[in-house]
Amino acid sequence: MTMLIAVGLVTALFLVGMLGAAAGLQWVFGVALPYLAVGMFVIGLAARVLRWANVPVPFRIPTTCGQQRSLAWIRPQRLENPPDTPSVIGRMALEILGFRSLLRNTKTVMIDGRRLTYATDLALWAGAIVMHWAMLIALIRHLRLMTNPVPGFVTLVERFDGFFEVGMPVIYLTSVAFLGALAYLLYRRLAIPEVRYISLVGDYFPLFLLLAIGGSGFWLRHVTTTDIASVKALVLGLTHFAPTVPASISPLFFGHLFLVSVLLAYFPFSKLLHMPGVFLSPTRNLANTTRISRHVNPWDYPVKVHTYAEYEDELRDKMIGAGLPVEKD
Amino acid sequence: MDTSRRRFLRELGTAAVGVGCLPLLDPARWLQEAAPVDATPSTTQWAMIIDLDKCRRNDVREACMSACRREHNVPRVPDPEEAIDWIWTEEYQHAFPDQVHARTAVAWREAPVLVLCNHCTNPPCVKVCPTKATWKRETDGIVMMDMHRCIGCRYCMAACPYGARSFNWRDPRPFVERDAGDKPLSEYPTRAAGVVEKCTFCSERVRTGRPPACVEAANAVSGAEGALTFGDVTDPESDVSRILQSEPTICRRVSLGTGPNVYYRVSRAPAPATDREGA
Amino acid sequence: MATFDEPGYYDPDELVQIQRHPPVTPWMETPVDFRPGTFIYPGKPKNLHVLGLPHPHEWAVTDADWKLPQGWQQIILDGMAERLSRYRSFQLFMDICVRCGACADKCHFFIGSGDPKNMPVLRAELLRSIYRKDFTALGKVFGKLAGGRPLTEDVIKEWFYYFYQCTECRRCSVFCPYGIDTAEITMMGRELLGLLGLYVNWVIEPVANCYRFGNHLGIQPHGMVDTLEFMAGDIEEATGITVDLPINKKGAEILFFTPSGDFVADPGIYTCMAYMLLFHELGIDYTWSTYASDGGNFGLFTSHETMKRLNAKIYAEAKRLGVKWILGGECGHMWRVVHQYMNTMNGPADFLEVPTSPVTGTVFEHARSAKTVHIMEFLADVIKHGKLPLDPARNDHIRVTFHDSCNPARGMGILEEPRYVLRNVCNHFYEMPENTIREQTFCCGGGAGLGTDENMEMRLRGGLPRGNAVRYVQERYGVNQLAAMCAIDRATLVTVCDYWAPGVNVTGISELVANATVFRGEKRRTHNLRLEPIPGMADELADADAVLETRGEVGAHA
Amino acid sequence: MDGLTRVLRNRQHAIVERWCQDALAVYSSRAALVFAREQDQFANPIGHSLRTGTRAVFEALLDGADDERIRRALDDILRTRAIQQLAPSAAVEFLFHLKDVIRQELGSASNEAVCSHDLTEFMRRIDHAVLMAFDVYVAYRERLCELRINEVKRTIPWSVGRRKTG
Amino acid sequence: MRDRTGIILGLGAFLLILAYPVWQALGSTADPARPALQRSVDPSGCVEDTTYMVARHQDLLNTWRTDVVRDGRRFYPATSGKEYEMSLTGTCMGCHTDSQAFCERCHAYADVTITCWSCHVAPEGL
Repeated sequence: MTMLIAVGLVTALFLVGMLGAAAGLQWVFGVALPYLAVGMFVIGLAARVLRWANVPVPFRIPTTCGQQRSLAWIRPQRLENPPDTPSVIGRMALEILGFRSLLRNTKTVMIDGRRLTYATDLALWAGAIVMHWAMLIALIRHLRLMTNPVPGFVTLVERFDGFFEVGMPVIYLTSVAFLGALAYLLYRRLAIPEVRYISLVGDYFPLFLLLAIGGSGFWLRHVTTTDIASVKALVLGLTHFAPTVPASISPLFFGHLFLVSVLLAYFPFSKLLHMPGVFLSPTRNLANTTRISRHVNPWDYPVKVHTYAEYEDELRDKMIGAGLPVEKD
Repeated sequence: MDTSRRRFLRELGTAAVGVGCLPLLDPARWLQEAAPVDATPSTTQWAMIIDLDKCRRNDVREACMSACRREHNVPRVPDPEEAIDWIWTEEYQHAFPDQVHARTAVAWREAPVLVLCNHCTNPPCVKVCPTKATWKRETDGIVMMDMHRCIGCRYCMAACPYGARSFNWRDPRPFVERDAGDKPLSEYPTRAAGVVEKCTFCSERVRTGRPPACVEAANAVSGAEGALTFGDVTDPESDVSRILQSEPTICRRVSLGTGPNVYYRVSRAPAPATDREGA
Repeated sequence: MATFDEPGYYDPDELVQIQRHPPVTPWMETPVDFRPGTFIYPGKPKNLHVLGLPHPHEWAVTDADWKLPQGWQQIILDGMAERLSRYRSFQLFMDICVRCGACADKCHFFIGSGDPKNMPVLRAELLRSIYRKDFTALGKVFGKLAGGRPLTEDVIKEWFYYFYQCTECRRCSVFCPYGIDTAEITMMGRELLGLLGLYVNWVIEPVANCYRFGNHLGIQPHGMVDTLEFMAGDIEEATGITVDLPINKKGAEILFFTPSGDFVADPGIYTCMAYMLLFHELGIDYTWSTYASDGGNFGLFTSHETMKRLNAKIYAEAKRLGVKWILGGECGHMWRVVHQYMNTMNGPADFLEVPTSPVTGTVFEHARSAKTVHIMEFLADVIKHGKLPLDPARNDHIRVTFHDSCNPARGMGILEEPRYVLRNVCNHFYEMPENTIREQTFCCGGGAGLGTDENMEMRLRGGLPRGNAVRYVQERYGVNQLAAMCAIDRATLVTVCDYWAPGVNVTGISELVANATVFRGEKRRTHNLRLEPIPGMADELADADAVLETRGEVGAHA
Repeated sequence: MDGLTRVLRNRQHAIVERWCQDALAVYSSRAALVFAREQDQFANPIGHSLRTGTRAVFEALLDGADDERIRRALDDILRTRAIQQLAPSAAVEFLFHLKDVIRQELGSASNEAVCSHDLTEFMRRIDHAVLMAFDVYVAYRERLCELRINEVKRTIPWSVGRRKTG
Repeated sequence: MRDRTGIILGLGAFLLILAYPVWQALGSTADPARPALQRSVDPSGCVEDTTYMVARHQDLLNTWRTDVVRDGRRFYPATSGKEYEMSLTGTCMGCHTDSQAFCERCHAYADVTITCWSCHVAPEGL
């Protein structure tokens, strides 16, 4: 049910974008809404991150996943249990670039019913990392439509991405990988019972949104090719704050662009916030140094404690009776 | 014929209905590219007959090879390891290893033979190509190369028993012969580094009814008329059929079963040694 | 009519259609089923009074009406708002979960019970759904469609059930790509329940005791003296050694504290005895404290504020007694508090000195600021320097495995020190399967204040993954003892093993050290600290004599 | 009995597989699917014990094994069920399902060689196994009470206990 | 709150990187409009109409390539009914004589690498 709502939403949005543009509203879907979406994205994201930044981290609570640094002759696992800032950077890099924690999933495997070994359960990790990296590369590739002249690294990325030169225009590896990985992530959300049980509309919606964006992008490039130079003129108009809407752009492109606008606008209000959030997780981005140096809680306040004096006052006779030293006789 | 334009319009229409991005690939589009439109195979099979004797003349062979190079912008790479050859000269004993025996005369053994792609009836190179960049064209039996598709795996080179294929180890353009205006001699596309190339029986000439460049060049040398004969071997009235019916001819390595379509006339004994030295 | 045993009685087609699966209801519409043995009794008002906590009242879990205070919804929402503005962890974990499900099958309670709400992600969603409804734009507008739900009394009951069904072990956090820590969520959930006066007695009574008497069991000073004296008596019986009992001794070098569970309950007491013996052997100038007689801190399972209130006494007592530094015994959650919270909450401890081992001279640089050292770090250093005469053969009848306790493993990272000590005092040490130890260790099921007999069924469900791994090494290597450096483990793993892997005993590591140590001036050792005969040493005295003679151990220290 | 045993033995894999799925049905369907899917002995001890347990019980019944062996085969499953949110009836019910499963399997085979008398005998063995499962279940419930008492005993301050005895 | 500065800097850096197209545009003198192309020397018009050619010329060339190389066909029946020889150098470049002015300019704008001229011989420049 939740999934159908998400499918319906995405389909409707796509149709709105495409039919709207076909009906002559190119200025709305090509200029006004993209500006609005980028504005919502930037302000929404900044507001959310600033809100996080304004919430203090009162305690130093890293989840330690390896040996601490203690005695000189015991080797610490710096990347799993960082004892200083460089190690934290290393740990965060592994997490953000390599999805370290998802890679931790292990399964026991019984060989011949006797010997126990361990296999890494790679599926979720692979699906996630392929999807995210492919999305980043696809994003970089799109810079060719947003910049003039196009910087060298964009062309370089395109060249590597299209290395096999299959198809005309060249089919990018990341296009296929992106759609494949998304399809897998959707499949597992539906196929694994516990994941399906916990899934909300807010989980399906971004998946279908990305699938539709990727799919329509692929379609625009490989099937119903549109005039790419006009598309670039449109986009450059936006970046130069001198918007123009060239005539010969396929309505399909406006469907694609509208979904991207929706994604940008939806981003700061959704679980997609995990993108900035992963940098700020206190269980990952803090060094395990609470005994080495004092972490200060900015909102610390005095609490009512039961002092030794109160304790002794209540129990003095018993302490004296038991032969324990007391402060006051 | 279903033109691209109609397809374009149809796709626009499909997209407008909004199911545009559901079937991500249009299977018809790819199928069409892979399968030849004209499904009925033609009976044509181009073939060539090389007169061994006439082609022992250096100027005849040189005329053939040079014409080929100019016609197809074949580069002259100085390093023999990296040479690109569409038509070239082999010694008889190498061209016809199953025709020489212990008592074959040295003159015969070392006689120069003009060799090129045999455009086999049963080409092993085609079977191994992973991208179908080389294929036997059903309309005329030419073993074609599609440079756009070649990925340079060189399986075809390993498969060809005649060594008829060359690999571009480097960009061939600097080695292509130019005219005074520094333009290549022909409009024929050059190749890129990393692809395999070979003789195409001058398919672009044959298409317009002209004979291959080498045939034309050889026949233009005085006294060497008929050194190379080109024609449809399935047409009993063609020159090649006529010669094959009336004269002894041999083929390279028939025992391999590849069915070569380049034949050699062996009508006369080798000329005296003087001639041989020039080979 | 065909009878049951005749063919044709069953219609195969009809059989196939039998649907035995209970209907699936979305989790928001599945109410809690309170069944005795799965929940803990409510906190008694008198304990809340001791601590001055709000809304003390009598109520019962199985009642329909929990007698929530007036305006309870507002109390909860205000409490959430306050915590969202104080804990980045809470705010962030509410915002960024993508429900990928990587954590789902990592929770021991989910593995053992199959209850979907025991999946860490869903446990957090119990809170997150309220957060969405009342604190996010999408939730306010779209409500349930955006994953929000209204705050009702049923939600509170659900919170109570499931937040007291989480042992804050942080195993899920290890696997979460964003490090979302269910322990944080549970702590917030319990704090919010506390605002309505809802606690479990098994947590709040120890807290009240600890607040007033210095330890969770409410042992008063004279009782503690008695307890330690009894232990000293047993030590003498087992070893012939008379140990000192320094209590509240001003000017001692080291303040020693350990969880109070080890004062009273078998088998923790043997670990406690071991500390006394080892300190005696090493000639350490230390003291116990009656005021700070518990390192454990059930405040961690109540609220951050309570944790601080209970923890304050440790530095205060160190200051009063004028010690140089602090040594802590084997405990799990105590070390989470001491390692990750104490210095922040009640530091700086600038009146203490950087801990330096009086035995080896090693400076514990990694405790430079908090001035508190773990007994395993201390002992590993002593053993590494060869300062403890060990005869691991005395533990040869023991085939031991090691259970990493959740908090020291995932909130500190003390993994190698205990293993080093174990390998030096036992000849037969076997690890449990790889995905059940170290940072992937499974909880005993009794942490975070769940270790009572009231919810024994639930605990045994949670203990199943651990028990199952123990049984594996028991069947495979003949393991008969499980070492754990945590007082809650020593209390609850006994039961877990008795049920899931009968025949495996539970022990502290220090106990094994003491049993393997050849003490100066010890009598002929025929019994271990449990006063059980040591095989090969007690069987026949004559044999034992011979063994000791040949080893040259008799009189070596006499 | 031989004929039936042979038929059942031939179909053992299918029967046990089906029965195991059936036995999972007492859990909420979400949990059941998880228990059924995950193969890891340590990540999914319940599914593991159910898989190995049902096979052991079925083999024991086929062999006409003695009470002790059947009890042993049932041990793991009922040990787990004794501490789960199940009514006692639901905990042992899965054994009755074996009858349905066998009927289904034999029904689809429509094997004439299967004598109804043999089948009656086999069903009687299952009934007997149910009784034993009940024994095992109750034994574990009793164990649970005993453990609870032990725990309370252990938490009586040790010094108090010592004082009384000594 | 030491880390707040860090977070704000990080956020700023991220948004700055994200805004690269905008600040490139602000500092750029390059014309954002699509470049003007060399018109055909033959006024009678192209093989197909301009809208189609602009969007789909690569498809047309692709089809031609297949038809010529693989199927040995030579002539393309245009929608107008006229037949054209399918030849890049002959037909296309016969009218659009300068590959730099015609192809490269637009392809550079859209950053689409053309590989045609690494083999095919362009009338102007090689």
